[in-house]
Amino acid sequence: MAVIGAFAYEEDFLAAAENLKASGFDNISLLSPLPLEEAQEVLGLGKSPVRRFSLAGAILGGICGFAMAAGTALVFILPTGGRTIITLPPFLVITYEMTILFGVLFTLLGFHFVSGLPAWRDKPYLPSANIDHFVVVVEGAAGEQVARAEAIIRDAGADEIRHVEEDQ
Amino acid sequence: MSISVLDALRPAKKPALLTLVLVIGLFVGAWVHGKYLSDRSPVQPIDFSHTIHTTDNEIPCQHCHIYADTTPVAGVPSVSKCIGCHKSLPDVREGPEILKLAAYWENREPIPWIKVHDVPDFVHFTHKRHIKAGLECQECHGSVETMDRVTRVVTIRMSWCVDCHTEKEVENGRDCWTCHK
Amino acid sequence: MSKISRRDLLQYIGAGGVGAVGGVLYGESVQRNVELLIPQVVPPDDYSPGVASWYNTVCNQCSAGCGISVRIREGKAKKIEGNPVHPVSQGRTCARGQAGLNALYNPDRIRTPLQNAGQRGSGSFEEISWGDALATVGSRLGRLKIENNASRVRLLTGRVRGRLDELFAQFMGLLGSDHYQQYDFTYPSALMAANKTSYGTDVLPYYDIKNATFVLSFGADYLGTWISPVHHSLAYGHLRHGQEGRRGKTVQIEPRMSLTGASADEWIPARPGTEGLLALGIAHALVSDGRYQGSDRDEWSTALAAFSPARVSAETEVSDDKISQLAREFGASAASLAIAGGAAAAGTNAVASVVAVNALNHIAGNLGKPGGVIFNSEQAFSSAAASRPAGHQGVLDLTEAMEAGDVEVLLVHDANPVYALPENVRFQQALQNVPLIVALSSFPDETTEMADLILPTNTYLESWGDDVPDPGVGFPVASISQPVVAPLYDTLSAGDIVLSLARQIGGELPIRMRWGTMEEFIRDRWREEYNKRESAGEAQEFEAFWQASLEAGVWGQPGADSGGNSVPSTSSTIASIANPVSMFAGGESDYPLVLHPYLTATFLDGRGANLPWLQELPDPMTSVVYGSWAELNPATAAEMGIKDGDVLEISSPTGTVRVPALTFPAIRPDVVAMPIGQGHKGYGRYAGDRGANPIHVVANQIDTQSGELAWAATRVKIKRTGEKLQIIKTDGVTRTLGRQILAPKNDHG
Amino acid sequence: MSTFVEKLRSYRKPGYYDEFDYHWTMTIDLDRCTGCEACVVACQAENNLPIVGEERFAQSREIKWIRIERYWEGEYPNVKMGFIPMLCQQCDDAPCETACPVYATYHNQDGLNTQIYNRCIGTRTCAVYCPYEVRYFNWFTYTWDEPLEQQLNPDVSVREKGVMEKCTFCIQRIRIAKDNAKDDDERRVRDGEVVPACVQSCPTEAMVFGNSKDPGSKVSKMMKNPRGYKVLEELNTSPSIVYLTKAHS
Amino acid sequence: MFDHGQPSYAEVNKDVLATMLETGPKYWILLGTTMGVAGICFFMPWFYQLIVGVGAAGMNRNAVWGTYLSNFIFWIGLSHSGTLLSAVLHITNSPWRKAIYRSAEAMTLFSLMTAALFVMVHVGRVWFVHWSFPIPNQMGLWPNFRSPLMFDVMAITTYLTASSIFIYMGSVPDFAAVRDASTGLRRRLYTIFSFGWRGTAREWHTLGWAYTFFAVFVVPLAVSVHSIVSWDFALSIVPGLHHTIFAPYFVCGAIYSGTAGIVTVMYCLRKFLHFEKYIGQVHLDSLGKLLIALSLIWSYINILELFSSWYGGTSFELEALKFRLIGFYAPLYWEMILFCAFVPLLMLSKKIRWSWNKMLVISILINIGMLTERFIIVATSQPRKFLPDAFGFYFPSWIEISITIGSFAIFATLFLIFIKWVPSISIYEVKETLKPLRRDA
Repeated sequence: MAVIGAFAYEEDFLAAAENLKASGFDNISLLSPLPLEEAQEVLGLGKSPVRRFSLAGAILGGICGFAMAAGTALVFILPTGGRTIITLPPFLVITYEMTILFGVLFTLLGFHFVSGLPAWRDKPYLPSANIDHFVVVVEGAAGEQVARAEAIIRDAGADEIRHVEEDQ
Repeated sequence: MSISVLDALRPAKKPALLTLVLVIGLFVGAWVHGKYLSDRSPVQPIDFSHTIHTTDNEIPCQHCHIYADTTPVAGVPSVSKCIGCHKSLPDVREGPEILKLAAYWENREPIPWIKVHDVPDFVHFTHKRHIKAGLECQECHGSVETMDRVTRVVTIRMSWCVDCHTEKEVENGRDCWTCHK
Repeated sequence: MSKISRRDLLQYIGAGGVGAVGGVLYGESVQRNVELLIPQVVPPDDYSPGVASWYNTVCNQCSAGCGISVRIREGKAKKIEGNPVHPVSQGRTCARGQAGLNALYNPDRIRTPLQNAGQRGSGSFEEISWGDALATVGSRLGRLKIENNASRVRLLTGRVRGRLDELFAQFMGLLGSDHYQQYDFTYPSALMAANKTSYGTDVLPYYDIKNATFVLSFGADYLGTWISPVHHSLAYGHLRHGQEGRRGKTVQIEPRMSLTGASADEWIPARPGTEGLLALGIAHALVSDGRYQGSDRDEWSTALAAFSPARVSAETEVSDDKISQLAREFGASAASLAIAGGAAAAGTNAVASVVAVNALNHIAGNLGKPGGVIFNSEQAFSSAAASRPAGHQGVLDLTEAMEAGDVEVLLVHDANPVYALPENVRFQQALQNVPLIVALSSFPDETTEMADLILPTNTYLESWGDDVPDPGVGFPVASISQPVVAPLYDTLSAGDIVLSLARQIGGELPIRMRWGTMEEFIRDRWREEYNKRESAGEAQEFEAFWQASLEAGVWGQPGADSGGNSVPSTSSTIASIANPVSMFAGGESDYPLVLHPYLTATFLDGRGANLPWLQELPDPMTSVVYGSWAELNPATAAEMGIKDGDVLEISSPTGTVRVPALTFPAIRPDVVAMPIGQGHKGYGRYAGDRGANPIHVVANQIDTQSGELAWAATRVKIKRTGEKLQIIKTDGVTRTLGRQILAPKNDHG
Repeated sequence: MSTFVEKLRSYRKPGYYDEFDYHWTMTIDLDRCTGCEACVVACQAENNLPIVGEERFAQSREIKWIRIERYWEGEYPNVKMGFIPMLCQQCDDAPCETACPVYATYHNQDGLNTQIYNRCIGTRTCAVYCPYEVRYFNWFTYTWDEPLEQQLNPDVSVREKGVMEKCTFCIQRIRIAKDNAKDDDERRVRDGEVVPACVQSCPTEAMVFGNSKDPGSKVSKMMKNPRGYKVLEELNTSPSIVYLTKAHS
Repeated sequence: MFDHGQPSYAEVNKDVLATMLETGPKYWILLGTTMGVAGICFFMPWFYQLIVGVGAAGMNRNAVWGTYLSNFIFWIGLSHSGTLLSAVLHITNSPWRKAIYRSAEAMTLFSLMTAALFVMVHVGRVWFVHWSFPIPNQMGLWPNFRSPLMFDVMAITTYLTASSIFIYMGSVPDFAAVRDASTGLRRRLYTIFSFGWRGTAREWHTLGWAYTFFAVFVVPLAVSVHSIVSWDFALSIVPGLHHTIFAPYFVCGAIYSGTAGIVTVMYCLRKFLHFEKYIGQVHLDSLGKLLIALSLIWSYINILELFSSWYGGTSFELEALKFRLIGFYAPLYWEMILFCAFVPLLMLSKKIRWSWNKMLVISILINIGMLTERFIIVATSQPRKFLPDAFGFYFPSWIEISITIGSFAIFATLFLIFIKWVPSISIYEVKETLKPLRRDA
């Protein structure tokens, strides 16, 4: 069972979120039509692990790039222009490009990994959350938690409250 | 209200599967063509049997393919060469295929053999070098001596040539100009 | 996994099936075409597939008689190289020689006998069989012979030497006509006539450029077109850097810089038509300097008195300093050599000019010594020695006879007088009076187009023949030409046609001309020669000799040059000194410019124009391809407001051509030069209808002594037509702009 | 590991080339060259160069692996002409080679600047980079008027549209010479045994071809001539063709 | 920032989505026209060229590179507007970026695609173009990574990938908005496109970080891309091309033409999609100032190039310079100088900078100038190389001119398709620039 509350104003929404957090609701989602730093703070989201993916990707890309260029040169020894077989300046360009390519691709991977998207399972959602409402979703609430959460949300000044069955 | 990508994808499942099956089919078809349907052993104008000549009668390859060790081209035997034996040896003068040969000879026409092994026009290949390097005919052509109709056992591709050159450490064997012209 | 319904299953199977069929179709579409392996029915003895063999024969692209080797693979000619053992070409070839393959495989070749199927000259022909063709000609000739009218039969050929010439002569002789005439625009008739005057014998001596140290050439483009360009080029290379420690010098005197002029150390643009005068001026300087010490010194002084450097300088526009410098160098050089040719030997004073140059050689003592003028005392085969004159005189006579209706049958072989004669000779018009014209030719050309009957001949690469190079190389040499490939089409060699005709005519002809084929004839004659020399050896010995000669392509006796240094009598030289100034057709006021037609290294006299390689070969001096042009000095062009590509109307007193202008830095301002070779009307697709033929506007001027055509003695006027034509050339900017291209940087400054 | 490093080091120039027996080199004596263009036709015949036709010639689409460049000096009447045969210089440090993205051109162990036609995708970068402008592009698939195709050299590919081509020093002749040498007790190719078509035809013997690694070869001796220089030497492309400048008597 | 007053959040959604969801006949006519022009002017001549060979174009042995390559550089240059500018402004946190960056990035993507198409048109054997990619193959031979063209291949594929990801990831929340506003198949599609985006704080947080990293990667990438394109020329030794200044010259020129391109696109968005509310004077003014700065840098580098050619004093450089300044193509050269160095100075006047119509004209002139610049680089350097004998001339054929025209139609087609598939203004980022939804606000 998930409890959904929609707010018209940012501060109400944040208050509700803080209260819920304080009351021990850990599994809450804070939906907003635009990024809100405060909401992220409420959830205690600091530095994102995405950066690790970026770094790993960049390093891997650099290594792969150079290895690809050098390896290709060594498979068939075909000297060109009187250059050495492992020619550093051009290979560094390749390395550079591959660093960026892998960095970008790994960042994308990291995004999906960290954000949990694509959302394969049904997720509680209100379309107004993407227009001009701020929505708090308390997920995995059971029994009395439902009422308690609802109370906190209503107290904070929600426009609309809904209950949604979650499929597991 | 809820969102699920899976839900959205569900109607696409069948078209996607159908496409997948189609693509797999394509690959299978192409493979089957390459393996069984491509003309690896074309029907020749005369049903010549290498088995009879080479295995049964123990004629060495270069008895007929006389140019193999001296020129780039192995050469198919001339009609006169064929008829030479088939006229002089009494027990091989008859037979439907031999009569065909005789007809070619009488008309002074060459036999339009169909090429089984063909290297592209941009490749320089010489039999002489390979035979002088000690290669057996069978290494590339397969056991022709056991074939009633010649079948191509290798697909002549660059990697096939290069791998052998690499393995045998041929001098300049990986220089493009060794083979490409 | 949910259950798959029957319908779904069918759909999946369908998709898979469609895919599989698609895959198979794909495989089929990328499969290589079936190729065939065609064996020989009976392989030739020397057949090895994939391996080239070389056959030696003789080049026929000009009259030099170079030996060539043709590379044959699987029965097809692939490449022409010089025959390394042949003393004329020594393994080298020129551009024209290389392009012989284009002649062999020319798409425009005549492939079967043809009969005129419309009005004469309309170019419509129908195929007939060899039997009919030969019967038609044979019966006509036979009738004329019986009627004792054989002198109404004329044979006109291009320059033919060796056995084919002998066969032609024999045929005409047996037929009863003495009208066998050769015609070749490039034939050095003035040189022959002058040598007759100077030396009493009309031979081409061997000009030993190789060992000379100072070559003074009066108009002779010996590296490009004159007599034996490949041999001269070899000699030139040797002259430059073949001798240790010395580099020969060359000087070229001509109004428009030729290929040879470009390579010369000095290029002197003397006034056109005064080259002989300049030679006499130099001779005067030599004699008056006391460099000539012969017994007849005084006589020379007297004969040359009129040619003082001052006077010569005024007439030739060459400074007297230059004249005395040339005289000094000419006299002082270890081995000097003066030669004359080209336009200098094609004025109305042609013979006098060449005689003057001969005099110069005489005074400098260049006769009969290495690096000078060497006379070949002995030709390889006596009977073939007398090279038949191929000048204009004969063809002018022929034209007259045709106009007078004295010619009933004209046989033309390998000559194209319709193209290579001035228009006011009216050769083409005269042809209309001939009832039967038979052309023996490999290609359609302007003359062949006029024929009633065309008997297609083999090219020289498909024919038997032999040749004695003229001039020789200092010792007896003869070459065999053999068919290097089987005839491509239903054609016969000229010799075989003549032999067949002889059989057709019957009577004594087939008895006297008993050979079945040209090959037999040549072998027979070579056996005779062999027997003469080797005092009748065994039959096998000749066979060995023949095989060896055939393989080598040439037979010669390098040791047998004992007579080489004998100098013919030169007593008449002094007497024949005349005032050599050319007279020009057209007055200077009406026709301000001198027309300088020149043979090109690519087309020679136009015979190379149907070979695509030569059409695509940039002109050596201007880099122009595909078309002709008129060269003007930039100053002249600027004065007249002419820019490159402006179409000019060039009018001589006898005709007009239209051709685009091209400024050329190395030409006299009072000269307009035009290359010969283009302007064909019926010479196949490559010669096309491009450019203009300057020979056509040349006035019918005659050399006063020999009666030969003076093709360099015409004045013209030019007019801008206002049209423009793109001159196709490969050059961009022809100045080095100070870049390090022709010399190392430090040398360039 | 150390052998691996050694090996990597061996791929460095000039050591890489020093291992090999041949460095094909040509000298061209401009004092002998008369600009007769026999070499141009010889090359055309040997290497199956197309007959491009008038229209395409007019568009500067001609293909001549060797061409004669002509340069005038001075003005009339003191005007001089300099001919220089221009063909692929087979540079050791060839700018064209690094240009190719697919290795269709590279430097082989004989010091030759290769061109593998069937690998070429036709970016034409090599032609832009070449300072000697001796690379020619097949703008079309050229055909030969029947039966001119019979003279095509079977040892040389006929190039299709979209492919770059250039002088190969007649690699097919080098190949045959090496083949013969190998048959003959695996000896090395002798001096003079292999000559490109242009050298063979040259009527003034202005061109000399050979192996410059053989100190006894004719070409090695010619290279020592004090008149020797390389065209556009300041570009440091290290051409394999040494020209001998014109001398004065 | 908003010339017509602040819209509400809901209005933003409505206005932006309306451009996607409501399609009038005008749109279809326009799309049909551009597709038709693309087909007739681009693909038909190309097809013809594939059959006969590249000889259909006007290039010859003196200039083996022609209009195709100059167009390639032009389109690559144009691509430098969007992603680079967007990324730089994202990192520097410039709020005025937010309304324009989506279409700017789209421009990047589509001009890159057009540029890539020109590579295909340019090469002689496009059917083997995959050989220039490091793809495992039976020959065992990979491409030559020493070639500047391989740098190109690597850089452009990376740039195309990174740009696509960049624009896509920036659009994910907007795809969710489209999803919410639509039904049926479109809804399903956009559910997939948006990965089921809900806008949770965690999603925003991750996206924010990822997006910043994309931006950080893209900036050096974009700079490298045009540097590398310039090295196609500069790594040759051709006089007029072999300049060390080429990389910054090309990068600067690229951003210059790209920025001018944004002005043009902005004008069209405003005019045809009625985004007057969101794209206002502040954008025009900022871009105008940027253009002035870029034009000055561009002019400076140009002078420097001329100076170094002249100062070098070699025959090669002087000849190339002479041909450029007073040769056949000199009118084009001076046209370029006029359009790219002098015309932009008009923008120093605020009046002009604040006028949409005048800015449109200037931006188009700048791009004409830049197109010319690329053409001049290609067409005047090659025919004047080292050997005077090989000097030649290049003039584009009708095929090339037609394909050039067609490429603009291709770009327009792609853009027209884009505006129906992706919100051409970033909804959520515009919201960020609005007054926050607070009770006290």
